[in-house]
This record gives sequence, structure tokens and C-alpha cells, in this order.
Amino acid sequence: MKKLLNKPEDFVRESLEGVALAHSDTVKAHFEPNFLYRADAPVSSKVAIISGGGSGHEPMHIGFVGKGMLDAACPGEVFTSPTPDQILEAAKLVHRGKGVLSIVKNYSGDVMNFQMAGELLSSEEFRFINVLIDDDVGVKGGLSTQGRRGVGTTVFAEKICGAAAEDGYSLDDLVTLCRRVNLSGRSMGVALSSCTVPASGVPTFELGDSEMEVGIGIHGEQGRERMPMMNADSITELLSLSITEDPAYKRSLPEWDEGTCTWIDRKVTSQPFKPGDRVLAFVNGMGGTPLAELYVVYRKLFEICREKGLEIVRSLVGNYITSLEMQGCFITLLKTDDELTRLWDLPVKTPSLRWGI
Amino acid sequence: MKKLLNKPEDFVRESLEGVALAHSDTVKAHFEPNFLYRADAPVSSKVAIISGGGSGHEPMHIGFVGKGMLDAACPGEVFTSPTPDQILEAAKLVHRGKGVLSIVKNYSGDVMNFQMAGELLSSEEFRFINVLIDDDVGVKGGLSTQGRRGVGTTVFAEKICGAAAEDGYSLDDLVTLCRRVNLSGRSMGVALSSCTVPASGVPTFELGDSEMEVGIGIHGEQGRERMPMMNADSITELLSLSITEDPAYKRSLPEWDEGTCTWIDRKVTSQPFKPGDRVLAFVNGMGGTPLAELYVVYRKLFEICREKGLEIVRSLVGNYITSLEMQGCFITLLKTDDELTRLWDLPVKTPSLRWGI
Amino acid sequence: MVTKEQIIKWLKLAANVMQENKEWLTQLDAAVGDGEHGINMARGFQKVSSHLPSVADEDIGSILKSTGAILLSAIGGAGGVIFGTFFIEAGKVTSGRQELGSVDIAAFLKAGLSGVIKRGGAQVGDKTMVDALAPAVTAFDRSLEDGADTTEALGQAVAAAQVGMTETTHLVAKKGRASYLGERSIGHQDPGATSLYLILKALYDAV
Amino acid sequence: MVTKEQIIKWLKLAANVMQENKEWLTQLDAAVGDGEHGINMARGFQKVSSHLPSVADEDIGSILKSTGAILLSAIGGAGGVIFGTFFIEAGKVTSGRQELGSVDIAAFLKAGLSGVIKRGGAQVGDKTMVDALAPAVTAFDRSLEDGADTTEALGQAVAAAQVGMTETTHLVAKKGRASYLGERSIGHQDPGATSLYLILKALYDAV
Ligand SMILES: Nc1ncnc2c1ncn2[C@@H]1O[C@H](COP(=O)(O)OP(=O)(O)O)[C@@H](O)[C@H]1O
Ligand SMILES: Nc1ncnc2c1ncn2[C@@H]1O[C@H](COP(=O)(O)OP(=O)(O)O)[C@@H](O)[C@H]1O
Ligand SMILES: [Mg+2]
Ligand SMILES: [Mg+2]
Ligand SMILES: [Mg+2]
Ligand SMILES: [Mg+2]
Repeated sequence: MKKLLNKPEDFVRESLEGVALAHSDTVKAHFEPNFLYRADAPVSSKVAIISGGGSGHEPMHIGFVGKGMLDAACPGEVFTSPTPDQILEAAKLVHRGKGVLSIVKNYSGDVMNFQMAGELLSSEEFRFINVLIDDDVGVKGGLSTQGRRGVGTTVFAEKICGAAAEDGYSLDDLVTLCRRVNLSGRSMGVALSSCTVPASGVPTFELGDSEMEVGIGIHGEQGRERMPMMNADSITELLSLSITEDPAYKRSLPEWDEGTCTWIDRKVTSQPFKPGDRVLAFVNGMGGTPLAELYVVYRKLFEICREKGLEIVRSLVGNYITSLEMQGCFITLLKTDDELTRLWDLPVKTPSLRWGI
Repeated sequence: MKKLLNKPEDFVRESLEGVALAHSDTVKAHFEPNFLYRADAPVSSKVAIISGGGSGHEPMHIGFVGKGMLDAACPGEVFTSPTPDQILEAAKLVHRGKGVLSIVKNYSGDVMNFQMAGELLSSEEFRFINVLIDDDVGVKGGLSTQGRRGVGTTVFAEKICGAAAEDGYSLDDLVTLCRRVNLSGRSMGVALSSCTVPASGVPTFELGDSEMEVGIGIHGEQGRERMPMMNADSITELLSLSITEDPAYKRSLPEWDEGTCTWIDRKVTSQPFKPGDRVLAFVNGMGGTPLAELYVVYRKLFEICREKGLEIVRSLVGNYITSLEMQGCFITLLKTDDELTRLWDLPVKTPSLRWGI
Repeated sequence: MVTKEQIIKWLKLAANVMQENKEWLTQLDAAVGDGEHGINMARGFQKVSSHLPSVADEDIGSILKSTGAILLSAIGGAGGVIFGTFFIEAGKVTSGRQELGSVDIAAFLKAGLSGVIKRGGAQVGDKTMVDALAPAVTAFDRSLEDGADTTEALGQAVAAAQVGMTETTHLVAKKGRASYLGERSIGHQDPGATSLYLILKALYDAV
Repeated sequence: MVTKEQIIKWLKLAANVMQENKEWLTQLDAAVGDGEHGINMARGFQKVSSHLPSVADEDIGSILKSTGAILLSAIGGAGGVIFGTFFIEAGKVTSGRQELGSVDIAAFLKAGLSGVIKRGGAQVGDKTMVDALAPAVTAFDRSLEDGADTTEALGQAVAAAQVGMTETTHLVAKKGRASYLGERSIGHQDPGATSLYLILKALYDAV
């Protein structure tokens, strides 16, 4: 294991300290429980937005805290959902009476920990609503499993809802918006190499020199299928077609019920992409893949979208949701409209996503 | 070799195409010869700034083209200085009569190719001046060699001079500024793994599981010394002390002479850092090191600077100058003052560095 | 009778066992999940163990509840909630007790199981720790019916948990991270079921 | 006498040789540099070769100059400038010629060498292609003085280049990327010197 770290058990904390030191004008760190929050929190007259998940995916989520995006992010241990107390304390610190929207990726650990936080917060005087992201078409047989995982659409949801909160949206409107963003996005990823959890010290899986894992998650878990290594154009085609050819995705998705403080399954459908759709396109590196390669992927994605009649109106290319030092990439497409594009364009100032300010 | 690419010989071109497609509002690509330039070039009433170097270091330089930074960037083949015709055509396209500042990293190939471009441009009607960056303290025995290489300070020089050009600085003032920035910065790097040139397909060097290369360059070349692997704090200490303890660095540095269109050696000195200095701090990842680890390094760098009485007034943490998928990092410190800090803060809008716009 | 001292001994033992099996559990998780289960469980139980002196004066219910709360805030992931819930629910039905009879043990195992099922929604056969816990609960009850004493019944429960744990190897995961692998999850033993077995085994060893 | 056809044959041969030795040259560069010398040289000479038909009607000087210009814009790095300069300078002193006598060859080698030295500032002993080129120039001149014909003299030059190339192994690099390695550059043969040797060898083989 070749990593820039000290003791594995200090990795999350020290990294968090580094972020807070490097971006002290934007964010502050809280320890025990661990979370990062806007330096100017609580921001009055807006709904607070929080998120969280395992560490090892940086910049997500800690790099997205700041004006126009998240009010707080709760990093768990590496690849480990945060605990209820982190979420609870973060929500209490950043809210200012307008309520808290909590954006949760659909993994059983995250779902359960955010649920417990929601239960614990029910005695507080502010509203707290969890919304799930489940956009990973790499998960097959969604009905007999935990359903699709939350990946690339999370970044869109955090940016778009963050802008909307800044823009004055109410909690109810933000919840509607966030669910709509989730139903508009699809992702699919590939790993060219494994990654090594610091505390474990050995690669999570072994991959031959001419193999790749397709349909992976972001926690170093293996994908649905191991395939022979392909060139960038073929990989891009494989990933984008999984997304653009994905039929209507009907499923029972847990929706947060404020009354009972629990998840209630609701039938929802993600409509398939169709010619004429405008999309936000996202080519995400897994941490160990250099930027130049991601642009090679974007080049082909652009071509495929054009052939399919999908108009890319905005794009994001870079390492935003990583799996430690894994090599590989994710592609995400999000059907957009004037409202979403406007919100995407609004100013944002976080350690890792910044424009307009 | 596990890479997202098609034919190795198409890598640079396809990546460039991807950048131009993803950031079409900001940059355009020119092929044969290859360069990337501001979408709104030539920008009147300002000096044009160009740079270039081998590919494989992305985002440097192509990710730094845009308002407030470079007018054009000339990418060579992987780890190969650009050729004179690239530089020549780029300069001719982006200049608008106010002259061209060309920022060159001190490698023999770059120095010679930019020199030839300068010679060829001498018959043009606009002024063209090369300025060298030589900030890598990892190079020892500077007098008997090519001297120190150009690394992290290049990003500072491009941003600061880019802002100054936008701010109305004349070519002569920009040349003075750029040389001053160069004399104010020092860098030092470490590799935890090698990298693989796509066309070669095998790692440039082999590194044992418990070894690291110290004092590396950015082309996958080995460093001055192979050492046993250390933890992040010790590595950070090793790198930062090489920088902060570096005594006055006197050398003959080639300075561009417009009259003769050639380099003339001039004696210059980089003063050592001293308590009370304000600095810009830069922790740069080599491409395969995840962001979270860079923040662990930044945390320790911050502590060391505080102990040394160096006040970090601005920081940059991320993968900005890479060596393909190499793991490791570079640290750069640049002594700053009100002028440099103001210029660093001015708005910039490029694919990979953006704020204020 | 299981005394409070034995409960405390159990939790200490569990912490040691988790530490000893950290790598194995992590390897099991690497095969079907994200490769951190053992690391997280060991960290959580370590914290429980070092917290024990400060709760030594409390009743068994409080000790189990605070054990659950610590696991909940020190483990994270699915494992943290599931094992945290198990102990919290077990603590609720043993509130105020300084020692537990076999019926109390039966009640606390059952409460733990139903808490876990309520929290995570996993059924027997979904390839989770429920596949070790549910048969253990049944075996414990049956042994008592057959006239066994607490220790014997616990022995039967541990044996049943072991069988359940081993049999997860042949199942397709339906819950948790392993479910993403679909058919590829076959052939690998579930890490959470393994942890549950180790924890029950530690209880048996402590009494 | 070296005819224009032989010059063209030389350049074609050089392209083949560079292609054949691409990996070796790249490995040499990986040891002391950045691991792309062979790739770049092969690409440059490939382009020269495919450009030859369009300059077949021109004189030797023009052919050599355009060879240099192509290398300059197709190789990049130090290698591109150095080898490009060698051919451009060689072309300048053979301007207008349809064939070259031994004295012309001596002149063009010398012009190439001094162009390279002027451009790159490397001296003999700095562990660059100059360490192969300079002794070759000297050997060529000396052979002529000793009464050898062009082919014999070229044979001597190639032999001297080979010795020079081999001896770079023991030198500490003072110029180019290898110089950053300091003492660590000892024990490795210089890639540029190797290319120069291969190019001269191709000239010998062509005449
Ligand atoms: N919904 C669930 N109900 C019961 N147990 C579960 C559930 N989801 C996961 N588990 C258990 O948790 C174990 C994984 O724990 P751990 O690795 O700590 O969490 P994560 O999957 O979040 O990384 C699985 O092996 C399984 O036994
Ligand atoms: N200043 C110089 N003068 C003469 N030859 C040089 C000089 N610098 C480098 N070279 C030659 O160029 C070779 C390296 O070429 P190449 O690998 O193509 O370029 P780069 O070092 O830019 O990657 C060296 O082996 C050396 O022989
Ligand atoms: Mg986990
Ligand atoms: Mg090179
Ligand atoms: Mg796990
Ligand atoms: Mg080279």
C-alpha cells in the first residue's frame, strides 16, 4: 500500500483538518462527531442542506460544502456510512429554522443511519427530510436487491438543490426538486484497478492486467461483471449505452415520511432518455485516473450523445466522486430543463466546485 | 498498462478534442500544429500569454487557458516538449500587437524548442519574450547540470501573470513580474509509484513496495534518491524542509534577449525563505494520488510553516501538474506580497482553475 | 443464571474476538462488499470495551443499551446500525436486571432479532447476519423446551448460528452491499453473519 | 561519391532502424530520462520517410534540410531540436548538390556537429549524442587523411561513434534530462548517442 498517510485510523480526521485549514474562509471542521460545515453557518433565511457518506470518495461530500451547495457534510470512516450522531449534530448546527434537506445515497448503511438520525431529530423543533439518490444502472435486478445505488447524480442534486436553497426555495420545494433531479439522472461505472482501504492495507479485489470490472459501485466493491479490458471508445460506448438505452425504471423507492419518521416505499419511475432531451453530462474519475484520460472519454460521450439526439448543455469532467486511488470512471447523464440548468449555473463556492464567485 | 485510451498515438489529440468539446465556451483547439487557445482570442488591449510543454501533466497547461490566465497552451507528445511550429502558430493566433509572454519550464528540450520558436518569430511584427521557470530544489548541483527544473511555480506564474495581463500590465512589466515570481518560488516532489508512457506501455521505472523516489521531476524520470517509504508527516517534512532550508540559490539563468533572439546567461538569486514571509502554498498531486491524501499533506505543511514563521495566505491543493497516473506529490511555496496576492485573487476562468467569474 | 459480571466478561471477550478476527472479517467483506467490516467492528467493540469500567455499576439493560449506542456511533455503515440495534433492543428487555435467567436470555435474543429485522428488513435467506441470528434464537428456545439449561441452550444456539453462517455461502445476497453482486455473491460467506456467530460464541464462552 | 539516391536510401533505412530499435531506445531513455526517446525518434523518421517521395526531385541540401525541419516539428523534446538541427545544418553545407564527395561528407558531419553544439551547448563528456558524433567526425577526417575512401572512412566513423556511444555508459550526465540524476546516471548508455550511432550506421549501410 503506497499512500500519503500516517496512521490509517487518523486518515479521515487528518484529511478533514487539512481541508479546514486550506479553505478556512469557506469551511470549518467539527470533531467528535466529525463533520465539515460552512464557515458562515447557520445561514439565515435559507433551508440548510446536508449530505454525508463514507470517506474515500473525496472531494464528495466534504469538497462540496460552501455557498451555493452544502451547509454540512458528514464523512464516515473510509467506505463506511456516517453514524447518526454525526448527522444529528451537523443538522442542529447548520439549520436556521427553515428546515434541513438531507441528501442520501441509496446504500443500506446510509439509508439506515440517516433514518436513525431522522428519528432522533423528530424531537427537535425544525423539520428534517431525507431524500434518496438511486441512479446507478450498474445494479441489475433492482427489485430483489437494495435497488440502485446513488452515484454521479448526487453531485448534480447537491449543486442544484444548493443553488435553489440559496435562491429561496422552501423545504417542500427543495424536496420535490431533489426527487425530480434523482429521477432525471442515470450513471454507470467501470474500474480498471482495485483500491486499498488504508486500515486493511490490501487491495479489495484483484484484477488481471487485461480485465476490468463493469457496473462497479464507489466503495471498491466489485461490479456485476468482469470483462476483458477495452479501449476508451468501447468503454465509453458500453457505459453510455447502459445509460441511454435504460428503459423506464419503475421501482419502490423509500421516501421519507415526516409524520412517522421513517421511510415509506413509493412507486416512482425514471423515464428513459429520448432524442431531443437536453442533458448535463458528467465524466467522473475514480481517483487514480488522470484528467487527460477522462477527456478522451468525454470526447466519445459527446459523439454518442449527438448520435442519440441528446444535447449536452453543460458538462463536468474530473475526479469528483472517487474510490480512493482506483482507476476507472463513471458516466452520468441528467435530463435537464431551464430550471435545472439555471440552478446548475448559479454561483457556487466550495473547496472543489467553484464558479461565479 | 490500464488506461482509458484508444491508440496511444491518438491520445494527445483526442484528449485535446475532449477538452475543447467540454469547455467550448472557454477554449478552442487547433490541430497540426496542436494547441489550445482562448475561445475569444485574440483579446485586444492585452499582452498575450502562452505556455507549453509535454503532455501527460494535465491540467497543466491546457487546463489553464482562459480569461485571467493563458491565451494559448502548446501540448507536445507525452513528456515531450512542444515543437517550434506549435509555439509559433499559437503566438501568431493569440497576439494582438501588444506582444507575447511565453512561460517556459527549464528543461533542455523546452528551452531549445521555445528558443527556436523565438528565432522564427523574430521576423514577425510583434514582440515575443521567453521567461524560464526553474524552481525545483530536487535538482542538486545546479551549476554542473541543466539547472533546476520548472515545476509548481509555473502554475503561480501563469495565474499571476495572466491576471496582470488582464489588468493591463505591459509586456516589459509582465516579464519583470514573471521573473520575480520565478525567483520567489521553490518546489520539491516525491513519487510513490512510477507511471507508464502510453506509447511505451511499460512503467518508466520500478519501485519496490516500501520505496519512494525523492526529488523527482514531472516526466516519470527518477529522482535524486531512492528512500524507504515514510508516512505522510515525514514525507511532508522532508519536502518542506528542502524548500524552507534551501539557502540563497545563485545561478546563471538563461534570460531571453530580444535583440539577438537567444538566451543569455544572467546571474540571478532566489533568496531563502525567512520568518515573517507570507507565502502561497501549493500541494500538488501527481495524478494517481487521491485528494484526501493531499489534504493530509497540507495539514502537516501548515504546521511546519507556522513553526517556521511562514504565514500561508493562500493555498492550492489538488492534481494540477501531473505525471500521468503517478502517485506522489509536490510541494511548492511562493513568497508573496500585496501585488502577487492581489493578482492571485483576481478572477480566472479556465477549464481547471476558476474563481470570481 | 447469567450474572452482570458474565455480561461484562462477554463484551470484553467479544472485543478481543473482533480484534483477532479483524482481518478475516475484512477479507470476507472484501469478497462481497467494501472490505472494511472487520476494521469497523473491531473499532466499535474496542470502544465498547474501554467504556465498560464506567458502566460497571449499572444494570444489565443499561450496559447492553450503552453498548448498542456506542456501536451505533463508532462503527458506521450497515454493520453499525444492525449490531447497534441488536444490543439496544436486547438492552430494552433486560432493563433494571442484575442477572438473567434462561427466559431472559431468550427474550433478549428475540428482541435483538426482531429489532434487526424491523430496522433492516432482511428475511432469513437474504444472506445477512439474520441468517445466523434467527436459527440461533430458534435453537435456544427449542433447547430450553427440551429441558436444557442456559449454558447448554447457548451451546445449541451457537451451533445453529455457525450452521446458518456457513450456509450463507450458498445464498444469493438480497440485502446489503453484497446484493449488488447478484449471482456473484454465491460462494462467499456473509461477513455480518460471521460477526454475529463470533459474538454469540463469546457469550457462550463467557458463561 | 555518395549519390542522392543513396542519401534517400539512407533516410529510409534510418526510418526502419529507428522503428526496429524503438523499444530499446525508449528503455535507455526510461533508465536516465523520461522514457519516450525511441517512440519520438521513430515517429519523426517515419514522417521523414513518408515525405521522401515529394522531395525526390530536389537536391541533397534541400532533402537534408527538409528532413531536419520534419524532425524538428515531428519529434519534440531535446531529441527533436538536436537531431533536427543536425540535419538542417548538414543540409546548409550541401545546398544544391546532387552527389557528395568525401570532403562534402566531412563538411556536413562537421556542420551538423557544430550546429548541435551551438544549439545545445553540450561538450564531449556531457553524456549526450555529441559523445558519439564528435569522435565520428574526428575519425572520418583522420581516415581521409590516411587515404581511405568514403566508405572506409564512414566505417571508421561508425566504429568511433559506437565506441563513443558505449562509453557514455560510464559518464555522469551534464546536459539533458539525465543530468538531474547526477551520479545515478552512471551505468546507463545515453539514448541520444545510441540514436546517433544508429543513424550513422544506416548511412554506412546505404553507401
Ligand atoms: N438490511 C440488513 N439487515 C441485516 N443485516 C444487514 C443488512 N444490511 C447489511 N447487513 C449485514 O451487515 C454486514 C455488512 O456490514 P458492514 O460491512 O459493516 O457494512 P457496509 O455494508 O455498510 O459496508 C453484511 O454482511 C450483513 O450481514
Ligand atoms: N543539450 C544537449 N545537447 C546535445 N544533445 C542533447 C542535449 N540534451 C539532450 N540531448 C540528447 O537528447 C537525448 C534525449 O532525447 P529525448 O529523450 O528525445 O528528449 P528529452 O530529454 O526532452 O525527453 C539525450 O539522450 C541526449 O543525447
Ligand atoms: Mg461500508
Ligand atoms: Mg521528453
Ligand atoms: Mg462493509
Ligand atoms: Mg526523453
